[in-house]
Amino acid sequence: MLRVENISKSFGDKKVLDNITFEVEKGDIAVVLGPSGVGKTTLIRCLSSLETIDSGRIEITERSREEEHPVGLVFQNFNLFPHLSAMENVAYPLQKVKRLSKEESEAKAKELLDSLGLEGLEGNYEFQLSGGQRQRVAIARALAMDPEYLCFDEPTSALDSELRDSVGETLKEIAKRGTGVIVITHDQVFARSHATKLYELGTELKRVR
Amino acid sequence: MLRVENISKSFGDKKVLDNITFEVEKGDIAVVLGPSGVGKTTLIRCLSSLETIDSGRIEITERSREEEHPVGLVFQNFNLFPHLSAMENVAYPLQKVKRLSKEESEAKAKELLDSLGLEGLEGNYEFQLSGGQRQRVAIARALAMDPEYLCFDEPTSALDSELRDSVGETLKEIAKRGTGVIVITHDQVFARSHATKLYELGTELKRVR
Amino acid sequence: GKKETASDTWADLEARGTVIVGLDDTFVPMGFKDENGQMTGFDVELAVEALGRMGLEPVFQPIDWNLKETELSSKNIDLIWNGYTITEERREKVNFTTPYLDNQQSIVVLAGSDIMDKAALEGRAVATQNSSSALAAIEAEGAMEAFKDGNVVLFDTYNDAFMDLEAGRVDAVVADEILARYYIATRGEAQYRVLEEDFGDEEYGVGVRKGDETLLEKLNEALDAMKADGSAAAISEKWFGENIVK
Amino acid sequence: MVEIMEMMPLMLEGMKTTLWVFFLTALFSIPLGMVACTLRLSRNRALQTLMQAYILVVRGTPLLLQLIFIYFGLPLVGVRLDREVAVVIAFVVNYAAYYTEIFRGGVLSISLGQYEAAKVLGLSKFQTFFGIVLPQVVKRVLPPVGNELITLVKDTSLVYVLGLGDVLRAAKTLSNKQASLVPLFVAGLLYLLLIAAVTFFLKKTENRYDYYR
Amino acid sequence: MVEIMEMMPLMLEGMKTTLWVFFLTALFSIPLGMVACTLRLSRNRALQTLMQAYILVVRGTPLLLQLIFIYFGLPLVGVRLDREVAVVIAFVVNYAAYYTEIFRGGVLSISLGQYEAAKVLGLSKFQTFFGIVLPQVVKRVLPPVGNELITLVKDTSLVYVLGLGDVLRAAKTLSNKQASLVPLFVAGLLYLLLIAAVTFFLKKTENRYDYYR
Ligand SMILES: Nc1ncnc2c1ncn2[C@@H]1O[C@H](COP(=O)(O)OP(=O)(O)OP(=O)(O)O)[C@@H](O)[C@H]1O
Ligand SMILES: Nc1ncnc2c1ncn2[C@@H]1O[C@H](COP(=O)(O)OP(=O)(O)OP(=O)(O)O)[C@@H](O)[C@H]1O
Ligand SMILES: [Mg+2]
Ligand SMILES: [Mg+2]
Repeated sequence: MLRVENISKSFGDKKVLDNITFEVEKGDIAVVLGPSGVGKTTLIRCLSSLETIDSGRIEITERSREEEHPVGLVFQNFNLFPHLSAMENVAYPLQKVKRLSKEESEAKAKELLDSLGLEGLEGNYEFQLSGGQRQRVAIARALAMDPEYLCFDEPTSALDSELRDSVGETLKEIAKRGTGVIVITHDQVFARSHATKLYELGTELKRVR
Repeated sequence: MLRVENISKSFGDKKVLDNITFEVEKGDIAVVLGPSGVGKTTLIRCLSSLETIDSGRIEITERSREEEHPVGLVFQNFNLFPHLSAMENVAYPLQKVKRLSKEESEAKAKELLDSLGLEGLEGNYEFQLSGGQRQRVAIARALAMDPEYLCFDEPTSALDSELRDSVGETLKEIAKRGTGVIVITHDQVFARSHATKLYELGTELKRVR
Repeated sequence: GKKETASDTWADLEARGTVIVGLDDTFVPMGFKDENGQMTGFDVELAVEALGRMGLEPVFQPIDWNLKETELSSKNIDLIWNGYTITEERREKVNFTTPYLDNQQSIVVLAGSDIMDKAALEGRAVATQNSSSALAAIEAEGAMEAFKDGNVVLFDTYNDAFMDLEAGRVDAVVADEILARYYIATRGEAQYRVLEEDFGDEEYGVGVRKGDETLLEKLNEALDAMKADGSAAAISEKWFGENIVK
Repeated sequence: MVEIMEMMPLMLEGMKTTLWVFFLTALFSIPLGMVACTLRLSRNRALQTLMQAYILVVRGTPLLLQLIFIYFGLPLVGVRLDREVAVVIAFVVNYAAYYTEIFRGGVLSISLGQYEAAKVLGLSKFQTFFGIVLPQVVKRVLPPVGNELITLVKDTSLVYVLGLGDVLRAAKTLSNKQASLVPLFVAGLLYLLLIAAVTFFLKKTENRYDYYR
Repeated sequence: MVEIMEMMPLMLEGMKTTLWVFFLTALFSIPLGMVACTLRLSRNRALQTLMQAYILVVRGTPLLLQLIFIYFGLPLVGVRLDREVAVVIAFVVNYAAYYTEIFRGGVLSISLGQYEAAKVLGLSKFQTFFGIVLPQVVKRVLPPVGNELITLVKDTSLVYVLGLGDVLRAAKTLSNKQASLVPLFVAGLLYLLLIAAVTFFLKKTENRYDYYR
């Protein structure tokens, strides 16, 4: 279980997160809604240790594996590696972290890219990909690592409705396989149809469903 | 009128735009829908002369002003200037291109930023802004230049529904004032409620409405 | 520092059979590399002959002239032999053999110059080589106050100084007579004129490490013998066209 | 100690030369490098080639020879320069070539999106370069620019070939005279002080650009 | 022409020295600079200060004095090195400091997002540096690295202080002997050729990194 207890976070004297508490279990799809600039991105950056929290604690219980980074993250602006092709973006961490062979990692990368509708684009670099294609490479890269918890920062913002559905299906699938999924989105439809837990972030974090 | 006649564009041997023809008049809100990776971004990059077209022509008739760049563009990934604050991002081009004084340009910038819900963030730099805030700064910067035609590449992808509506209203307003507006979006609701012309880009560009 | 660790290395040298001679291998005509990379020059031939008589073989080690005493005291070289002018300051650090060559600090002007004597240098631009004994001689006479800007124009090599003379930016060059002679001969006699007056005499000697008394003694013997039997004169005639060894 | 006091007048005299050569070169070569960089990156093929040739020749030959060429070579075609003028010209032309390459590296590392954004806003090439690109480039190239500035401090000693007396030459003269290495190490210390000042200034400038990422 | 042919054996002899000093220094100083850069940027305060001191001292004093120090100074503490070994050590330690700064500039210009992406994927610091950061840095720093490589070609002539004969010293000898500047210009030409080769190699490398923006 990923348990967040009373965390707060400020930038300078601007308090962005104020005493937030919630928990996500494996198999959950926790969706966080909230207006622009309220602190959603900051929240999941805290979960994946990219920001240091000012107070409170974040705890992961019942670890199934001993891994350096149990909380994965798909960034709002993707952060692809520009010197690596779409395929290498996915395969490189598999080789280095999961210690897969080149062939294994590339097979797995290809499979994931294909499932997200990117067949034929394996060799493209970031600058040769459209906005939605970049977003899907970023999703594939995070999925490949198969972390215990996986955060998605507006994962469908650049996708058409068909792809939005397909990404939704993917999230359901990995949740079923035991991943704890946290999704930030502005897409009400997506939220209502996929969330097992629905939160709204305002001055506080409110559970809606 | 912005008239696009039979333009084609390939990257290497990949044909992205094939013989596209359409026209946008001042006052129009032309919305372009289409699946991810089909060429929407490429199309509006051609309109604003960021890509050279392989064949066909793009023509602007009845110019009301003699300006270097009659077609503005809000980029899918914003392209804010990181060394300038939110305010300066909007004010700098006003000073340099429109030759406004520092005070005038900043007054105008502040007004635009406020209208997009960014009051209090004038002094923030790109790295201090959330995704949706960046998107709105980019919109403000483009609006400030008041070009004859203005393209928006998924201008509401990072915005909550309230802000989406407000941006929609803004687009309507500038169209009414005589700007030709071209919008790429994956948001069906937005498209149906605001478009005066609705296109779908697939293997060809089809007018839907 | 003046450390009293001075020791006589003669036994080592004899056992090794070689003596390392430090020299600035760009110093024509005293010691330099010829076009094939062979060390040659007046001092070099003198050293080969003298050390040969002592049953030793010279090894010529090029050094930076600015570091000669350091090279000697750190035992990287055993002798400094390269038109090495004897001065009081140097005597404090190094032992000298008896002088083997006289040198004057000549004043060279262009053939058509109106400068006829030392007095005429007043207000004129005078050049020489940096760190040279010519500079020391000028300073010793306190002559530079009279020159243009109250200073001597210093070049890294005499080559540059003579070129500036030809370009007309300096009016006179003060140089070792031996070098000036070589330079004038190579560039063309007619271009230059050497004044009668000069900036004084000095002597060349071989520098030996303090403490190496045996080496110094044997070297002095060998040089004396060469002067006596005319072999030194022969080398001098080969390089300078006359015998200037004293 | 007495020895060190004795050498100070000559050393400080040399320091003056070192300082003016340094400041004049830094002052002119950096802007010249910026301008040359824009020409080097221009679309005009002829200009590109010209700048490449300039960079190749200037970086390709020792500054020492360039000094000799300007001072001793140009009089042969009737251009007779003062020592000081020759020194400044040679140093500025030389260092500008290195700065050109540094700025080129910086300019190429700015993302295309920055140019595109400037273009669709209607900014001129000039405005784009000086308002958008250069401020971001300066932040990125400060460390290599620092390298060149520091190399320059030490390269000033090359003025000896034209008969000017800088601090290193003063040290060499004294070293010869006293048959000791101490003057050279004192000169080293003076360089160190000067370069520590330059390093400090560079650090300050880096901090000043720290307001954004 | 005959004169030029005559001088070639000595010049080429000198060229050998120039070349080995260049290649050995380039070979060792660049990797050393990369390693020093990671230490300079580490979180450890002591390491940071240590590296800053190293950079200040090494850039702050002339390579000439460093050569003298290593060759003549170290024997005082019992370390006696061959001329060649002393040259390589001094050059490598010196140039590595400049490369450290260049790489530092490059590393700082990589966006934070790249590190964050690497971190959440679980890549180690080592993997992040060598797999993600360095390849992007290399592309960006090639022009200033080129500057230093080219400066190095010419700095090799400093070996004269330890009595090694490089191409410039050969030229000076010949110049004094022939009382002419021609040998110096021939040496200039040889430098130019060598640096043209380095420039060509750099250009090729730049092109090789052109596959992405
Ligand atoms: N480094 C920073 N310094 C100062 N303020 C910051 C910094 N980073 C973020 N902020 C501010 O913190 C607030 C929360 O940002 P965050 O990115 O978490 O918002 P968000 O909920 O993800 O919004 P969006 O939906 O627009 O992406 C914003 O108002 C932003 O301006
Ligand atoms: N420089 C390039 N080289 C090669 N292919 C490219 C290049 N730029 C774009 N493409 C390809 O062109 C196609 C169209 O890209 P474009 O960015 O126009 O798509 P889009 O319709 O905007 O998609 P999205 O909705 O995902 O942003 C994509 O398949 C992309 O991979
Ligand atoms: Mg966000
Ligand atoms: Mg797009």
